[in-house]
Amino acid sequence: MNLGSVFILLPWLAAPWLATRRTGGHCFAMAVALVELVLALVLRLAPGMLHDTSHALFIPMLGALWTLHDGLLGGTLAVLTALLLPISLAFAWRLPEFRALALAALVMEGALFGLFLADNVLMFYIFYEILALAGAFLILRTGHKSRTAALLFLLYTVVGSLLFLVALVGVYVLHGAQTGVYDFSVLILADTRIPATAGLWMFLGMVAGLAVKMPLFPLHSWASSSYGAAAPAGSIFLSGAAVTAGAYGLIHFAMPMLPQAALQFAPVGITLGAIGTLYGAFLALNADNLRHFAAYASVSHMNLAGLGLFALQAQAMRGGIFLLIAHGLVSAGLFGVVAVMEARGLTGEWAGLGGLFRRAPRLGAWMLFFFLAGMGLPGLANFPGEFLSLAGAFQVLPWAAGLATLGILAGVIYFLRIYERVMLGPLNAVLPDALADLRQGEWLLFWVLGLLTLWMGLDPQTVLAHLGTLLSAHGSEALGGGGHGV
Amino acid sequence: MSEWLWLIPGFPLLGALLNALFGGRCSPRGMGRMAATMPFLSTLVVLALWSTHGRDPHLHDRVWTWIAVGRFHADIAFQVDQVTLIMISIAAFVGFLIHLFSQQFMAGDYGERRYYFYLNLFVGGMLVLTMADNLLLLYLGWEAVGLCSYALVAHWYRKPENAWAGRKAFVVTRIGDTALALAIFMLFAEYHTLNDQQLFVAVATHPDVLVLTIAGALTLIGAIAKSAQFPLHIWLPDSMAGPSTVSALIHAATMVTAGVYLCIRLYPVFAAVPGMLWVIGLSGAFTAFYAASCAIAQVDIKRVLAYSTISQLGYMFLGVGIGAPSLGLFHLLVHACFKALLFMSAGVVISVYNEDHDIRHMGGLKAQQPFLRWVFLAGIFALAAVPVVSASFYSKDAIIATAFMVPGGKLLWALALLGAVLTAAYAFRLYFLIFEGPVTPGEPYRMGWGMKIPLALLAAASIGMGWLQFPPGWSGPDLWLPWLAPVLGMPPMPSGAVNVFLQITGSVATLLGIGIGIKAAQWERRGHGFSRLAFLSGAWFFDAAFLRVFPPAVYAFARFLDRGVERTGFRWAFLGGLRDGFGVGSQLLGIGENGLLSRYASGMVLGLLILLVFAWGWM
Amino acid sequence: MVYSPPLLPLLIVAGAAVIAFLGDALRIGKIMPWWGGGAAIAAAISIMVEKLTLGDFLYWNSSATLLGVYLSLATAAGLTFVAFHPLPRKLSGSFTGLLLTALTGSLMLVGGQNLLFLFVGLELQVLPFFALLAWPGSGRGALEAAFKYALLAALASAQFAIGIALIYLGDGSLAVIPPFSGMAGTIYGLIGVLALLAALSFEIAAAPFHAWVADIYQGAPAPMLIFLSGVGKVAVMGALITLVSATPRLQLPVAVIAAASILIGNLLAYRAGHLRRMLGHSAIAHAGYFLAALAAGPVGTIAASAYALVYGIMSVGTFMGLSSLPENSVAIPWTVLRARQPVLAGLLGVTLLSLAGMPPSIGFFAKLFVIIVDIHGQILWLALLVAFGSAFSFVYYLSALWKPATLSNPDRLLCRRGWEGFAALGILMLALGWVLVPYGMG
Amino acid sequence: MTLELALVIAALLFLAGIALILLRRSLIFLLLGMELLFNAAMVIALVGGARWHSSTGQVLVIFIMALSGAALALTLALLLRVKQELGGDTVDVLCHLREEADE
Amino acid sequence: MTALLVLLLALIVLMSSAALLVVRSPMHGAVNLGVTLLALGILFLVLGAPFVAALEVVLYVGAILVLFLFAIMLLRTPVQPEPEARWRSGFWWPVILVLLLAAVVILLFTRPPPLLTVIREIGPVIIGRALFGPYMWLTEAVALLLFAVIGAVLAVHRREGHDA
Repeated sequence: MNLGSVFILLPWLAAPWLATRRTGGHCFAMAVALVELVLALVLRLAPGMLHDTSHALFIPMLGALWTLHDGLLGGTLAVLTALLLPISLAFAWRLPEFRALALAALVMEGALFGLFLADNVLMFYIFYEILALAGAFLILRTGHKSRTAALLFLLYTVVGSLLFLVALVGVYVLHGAQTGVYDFSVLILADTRIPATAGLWMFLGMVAGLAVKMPLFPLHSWASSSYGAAAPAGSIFLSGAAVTAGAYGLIHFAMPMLPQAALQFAPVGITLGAIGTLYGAFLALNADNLRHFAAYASVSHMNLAGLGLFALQAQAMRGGIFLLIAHGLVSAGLFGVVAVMEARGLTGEWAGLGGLFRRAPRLGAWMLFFFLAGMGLPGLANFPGEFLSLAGAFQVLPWAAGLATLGILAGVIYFLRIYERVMLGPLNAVLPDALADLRQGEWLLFWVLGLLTLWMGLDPQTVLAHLGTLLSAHGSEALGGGGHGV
Repeated sequence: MSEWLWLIPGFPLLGALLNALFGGRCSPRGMGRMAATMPFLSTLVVLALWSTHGRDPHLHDRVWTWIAVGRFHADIAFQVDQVTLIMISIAAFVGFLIHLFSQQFMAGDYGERRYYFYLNLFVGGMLVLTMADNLLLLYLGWEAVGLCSYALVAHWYRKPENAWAGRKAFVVTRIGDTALALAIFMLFAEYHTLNDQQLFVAVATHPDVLVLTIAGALTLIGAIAKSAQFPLHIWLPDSMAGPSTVSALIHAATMVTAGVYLCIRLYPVFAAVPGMLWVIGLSGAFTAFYAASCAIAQVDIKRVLAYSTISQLGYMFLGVGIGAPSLGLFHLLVHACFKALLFMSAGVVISVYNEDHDIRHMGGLKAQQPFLRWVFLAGIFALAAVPVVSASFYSKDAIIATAFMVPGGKLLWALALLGAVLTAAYAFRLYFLIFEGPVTPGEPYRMGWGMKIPLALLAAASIGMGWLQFPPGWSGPDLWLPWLAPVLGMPPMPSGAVNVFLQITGSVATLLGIGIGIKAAQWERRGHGFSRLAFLSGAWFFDAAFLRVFPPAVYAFARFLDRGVERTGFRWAFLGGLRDGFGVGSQLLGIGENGLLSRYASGMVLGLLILLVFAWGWM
Repeated sequence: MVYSPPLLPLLIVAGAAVIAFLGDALRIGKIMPWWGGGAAIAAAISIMVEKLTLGDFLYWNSSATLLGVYLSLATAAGLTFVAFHPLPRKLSGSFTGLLLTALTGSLMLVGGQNLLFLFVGLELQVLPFFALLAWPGSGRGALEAAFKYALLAALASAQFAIGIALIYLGDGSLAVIPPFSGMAGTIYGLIGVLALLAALSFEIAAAPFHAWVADIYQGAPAPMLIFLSGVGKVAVMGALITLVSATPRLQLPVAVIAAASILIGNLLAYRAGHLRRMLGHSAIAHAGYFLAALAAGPVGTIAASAYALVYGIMSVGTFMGLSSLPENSVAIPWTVLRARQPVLAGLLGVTLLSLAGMPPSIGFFAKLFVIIVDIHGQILWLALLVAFGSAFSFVYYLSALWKPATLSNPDRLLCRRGWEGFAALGILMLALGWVLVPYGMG
Repeated sequence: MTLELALVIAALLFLAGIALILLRRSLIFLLLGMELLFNAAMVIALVGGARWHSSTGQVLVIFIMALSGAALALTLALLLRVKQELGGDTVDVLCHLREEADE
Repeated sequence: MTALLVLLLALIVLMSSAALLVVRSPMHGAVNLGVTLLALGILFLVLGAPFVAALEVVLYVGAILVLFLFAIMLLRTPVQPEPEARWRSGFWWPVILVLLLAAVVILLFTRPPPLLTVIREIGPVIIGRALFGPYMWLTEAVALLLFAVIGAVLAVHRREGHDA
């Protein structure tokens, strides 16, 4: 059992144990989450530890399934995931449905680690599905406990991922037919020669499966209901960590397998990303409560990240990935604010808010901070990602990137409008008199998130420098720079 | 070369950070002291800079690599040259003065700590903006000051209109930011660099006119929005909702000049496109005239000053547009001094009149506040560009005069001159309504030294700053233009008879304006002043039209996307359609499942039939 | 005809059946399920021994061996499970005998290489269920289900008989393999094969021969469904594998039936309010997935047998779980189950997810194989349909998993024993995929 | 010509059987129809036997006969219980298991 | 000659099965089935299968039809309030289905391959040899089935099933 396997399986083993408990389990879940965080950091900072593939579960024709690799991108995203879990748990600490949330989040964490470390595309797919199921469980058992939302979430993911599977099998069969080697390892599948048209269709299938998770524009409709239905603390994990799975699959599996098709798809991807960015922004502007607002803001950002990824251009891709990570932090902040407000009995409907700053200035300040980060203020986490994505995509498809740039403007419009609605103006009469400001613990959490956001904004190079090497990991020049240049 | 340049923006930023970290533990008073110290320290560093490198500043300080992906490379790096030195001097020193002034002015306010946080952050952001050695870092400062402007305009957030004004300011300036971002993308896509100096070299060697035109236009939009030029000036009058100190610092002395500064910095880019400069000049001249015409009809003291700021910024743009960026910068410096002075004084006036902004309700304040009256008058002199004894005479009139000289500049000159008349008019109308005439007693208000010193210093500067650079043909100091010439070149200067003509027309225009202003004040008292002219007091109805069109359109579009596309299209039609389609299909198929044995058998026979038909077709 | 080694498993089971029938008369009926279970295990062992031996009428090729072993073991498991169930308390000798008869028929179907042999096997497998479904003590619904099944199965048998008669008329032989290469030569043979296809499609409830299945699932006692679904259908799937792999021209109609089954099954299951009916309708879709594998030609055979196997295991799991609930449950009372039979709840949950095709359960791998062979066989549309059907099935499986329900009759909840078995099945369902994969691909 | 005519008879039997099963209401008639179907199969098998001069056709018929008889016996037994417990011998009494109109 | 006989038989089958379709009383139905079966017996003779013909008469008419008669008698309700409906509800769709089926069957038979016309008789000895030769184990299987049917019928008619 090497460290990577422990890393993946520990949360999965912890989850059933948690399930059998009738009460409590808070400290246990948190302890597991923190251990995972430490492990994630260890794996990220000392990447040699995974190189032992002797534990691979080798199965003829499917390849070595349980092979783990130490990709820098996967490791980085794993750190993000591992970081968001304790934060999510901390925000959920006082919820009655804490155990359900922790259970689902732990399973999701294991699945995410698995798919970040997996070398085998089939394994990735399996983890991806488990992730979706656990996510649906999270939506089902926390917050509004909405079955419809959970089902919608699951269906979108499952339909998409099965398309991914069909496309993947297409590549697999083609490769087998060409070389006689039937194997699902991405390193092997990346060598397949694929006819252009078929490749494009396959890529479309894969994009459908992966983009649905991000969620990219025409496949986004689950997002608002899911984030709106789950407990905000759960949405932190759902929107911050789980969405990275789709993008990761895109970068690590879909594009290296079908580089030519990816290049062909780039203009469409950029256009969709641009439309989605603005679409999410406008929907956020018209959102009917705070949860939906945060959801659509997240959708808008992820579409921008998608725009960067699809551009297949050095700056844009790194920007997209960076935005993915930054979005995790910012989204955690946004949903954290919502969680804090809901913990005080505020539902997030506009009618029940207004002038809150007077009662809770600390909360208001943090809310503004994350709103500013969300609108891409330079110096905060989102900015390098957004700017690089756009600057890169601009070199590929100027008009679409220009369109997406309007998202910068839209961001300020919707964020500030909502901030004004919630925090500024005269105190809303319906607000309870004894409305506590942030407690010490919450305040500390926000500081952690806030400092990370600030650090990511001011010194993105620490992260970006490492992302620089990740794309050439597969030896795929198409992604590193042969695509749309540097 | 000099590893301590970062200290200049570093001190105020540190102040903001300390404020955020420990603000809860300290008294607001202590916070204010700390906050004021920071720009003071920056000022000291700037002074040190002057003393060491003042003659020919060429400093660069790379702190760390910010973003570097491929050729996209942006450092956190600062550079100082002549232009920058002027700008940071203004930002740090005026910033410090305003911090000082605020100690008394803002005491006891309900958001004092927050106020100092943003004020510090603002000074820091402004310093970063001016010192940035690349466009991206400039953009950082650009956005940071925009944020502070928002937060400080909305400082008294409990009134919804204040919050709204702050938002409007941010949103409108963000239009420009977006354009600026696009311009950066374009320039990067074309020249693959973000660094100013490399960019200028690249532009000079490979001028791609189309790209430069579009990028220049976008940059100009950015500058216009930030500097509140027509047609994106609409946020500035509303942003007077903030404290007067904020107006003084952000909306007069520093932030709004960022647009001008940007144009000066990117002057080579604009200059590379024929005609672009003239457009800048036209924009400036028109705005100068337009805003002056609006200012003359305002009754809110701060709105007068706001329009006046817009108008004065127009002159600076005009300066850049006519190829005299150094004159524009000169006026920027002068304007920073007298407008900050005027705004702070206005703040006191408003406090005296118990938060009443209407100048028609004021009058005869000179007896009650003599000190205030004199410093205010100094500011008014400078604003109106009273010949010889005001700084503006040396900066603004020089711009107007130079405009006459450039090709296609007669129109600009005429507009600017008309604006100058109006400027003098509204300046003296304002002064006379407040300080002269029948006495309307206000609250007793005693200014402490913390307030008086900044006002006195600024008043002195408003009068004397012009003596740095005498007009051509005058014997006297000729310091400014030669000093700046290495970076900005020498502007075309009038000489001879034309020069005399231009100086005389300028002076006459001012005097004419003063006359009109005094009359206007009298008319106003009698109730039929310019403020009755709705067209002028409504700023040509431009703002109203803008508000009538754009926000509703945006909200309507958002509603349409939400209700029309998302709910109707995606949810109702697509998801609902799928659900109902499956439901109906299921129901139809369910008819076959009605428990009737014969029907089940029919299904089987039907299947057999289909297979047989199949066989028949096969044979 | 003399004894040939491949017959050994059949002889073991048939002999055991005769003894079991006598068991009631000898008043040793109580132990008969155990006896039957032992015999079935013995049959499984003998099938493994006889692997790849060729008899006159039957051939234990690899898929037949796999399914034969599975069928024997499933019957053994079912018998030992049913030994604890109150339903066959009376007449358990006859009960065991009938089941062993059905197993005999099933093994004949799986291994048979002769149409007459298949026909007898089919009848041998179907007829006992006429009685088993209406087993004494199981109520009116069961009777109705039994009668419907009897009549429609008889209709299918008649079709099968007509089919083999026509093939015989066309080819002059009843062997599955040799003459069929010339099957298309005569219209008789063609119609005959299609009739066989129709009859066998009926037995596995593929559309449009599917109508019976929901009613039978709804009305019949759950323990019987373990066998009807987990043994009977799987055996018929084995026969279909034999038939279709011998007749390449059937791939197109099989593909059409598969598509129709996936569509109709999923759609019907979508609105089904009754848990059992939902399972019945989804069984149509599963038959479709199975046929989709079969439609892919030679490569599909292995995937098809894997799917049949997996489907059988999932059915056994489902109905063993449901056997422990009161017969009239329209939904699974999760809260009660979690409290009183957590292992059972876990089993049912895993089974439902496996049926939906959730990785890493076996249900997923089975579908993966189907998709792989379909793409390999260049029937992309069917692969997509399988994928969409599988995705769609999450709707109803998960709503079965989520629907809050109360236990209508808490006393009827079977609490004794069984949890070890449930746990084993659940683990099997999760883990077998990994074992199955090499087989499926090798 | 004889064999073709025999096949026509088989077709007639088949159609009549199907018609009985599909159209009649009484379960008895449904079972009668089933017998017609089996007989159709038998006729075809015999035609085959005659065509190929083989005994297999007749063997087939005998098996069909035996198996259909067994099935019929069992079904009739069930029918009697249906009559007793459900109170009728028409297809309409078998109506309790069905798709509900609405959930 | 034989063709004419077969034609006649076809007519008989046609008429009796048509009658089967419309008669109301199950008893009449059984009688009509008997007529059909007897006609088939003759047909079997014509087709050269005397043993099967005999079995048809003995087993079908003699046993199965009698089984039917018993069942009909057991099923008959003492009082017949009104004649039962002949057809099931929803009559026309199945009729169309049957007609279509007929059409397809006819179409399929428009292109038959030629069949051998010389019919040789195959007697019971050969059949017996076949049944107990190559098909012995199948015959045993049918025996098992009949055994099972006995058990099944016993089980189906077990009264005290309800545990009551």
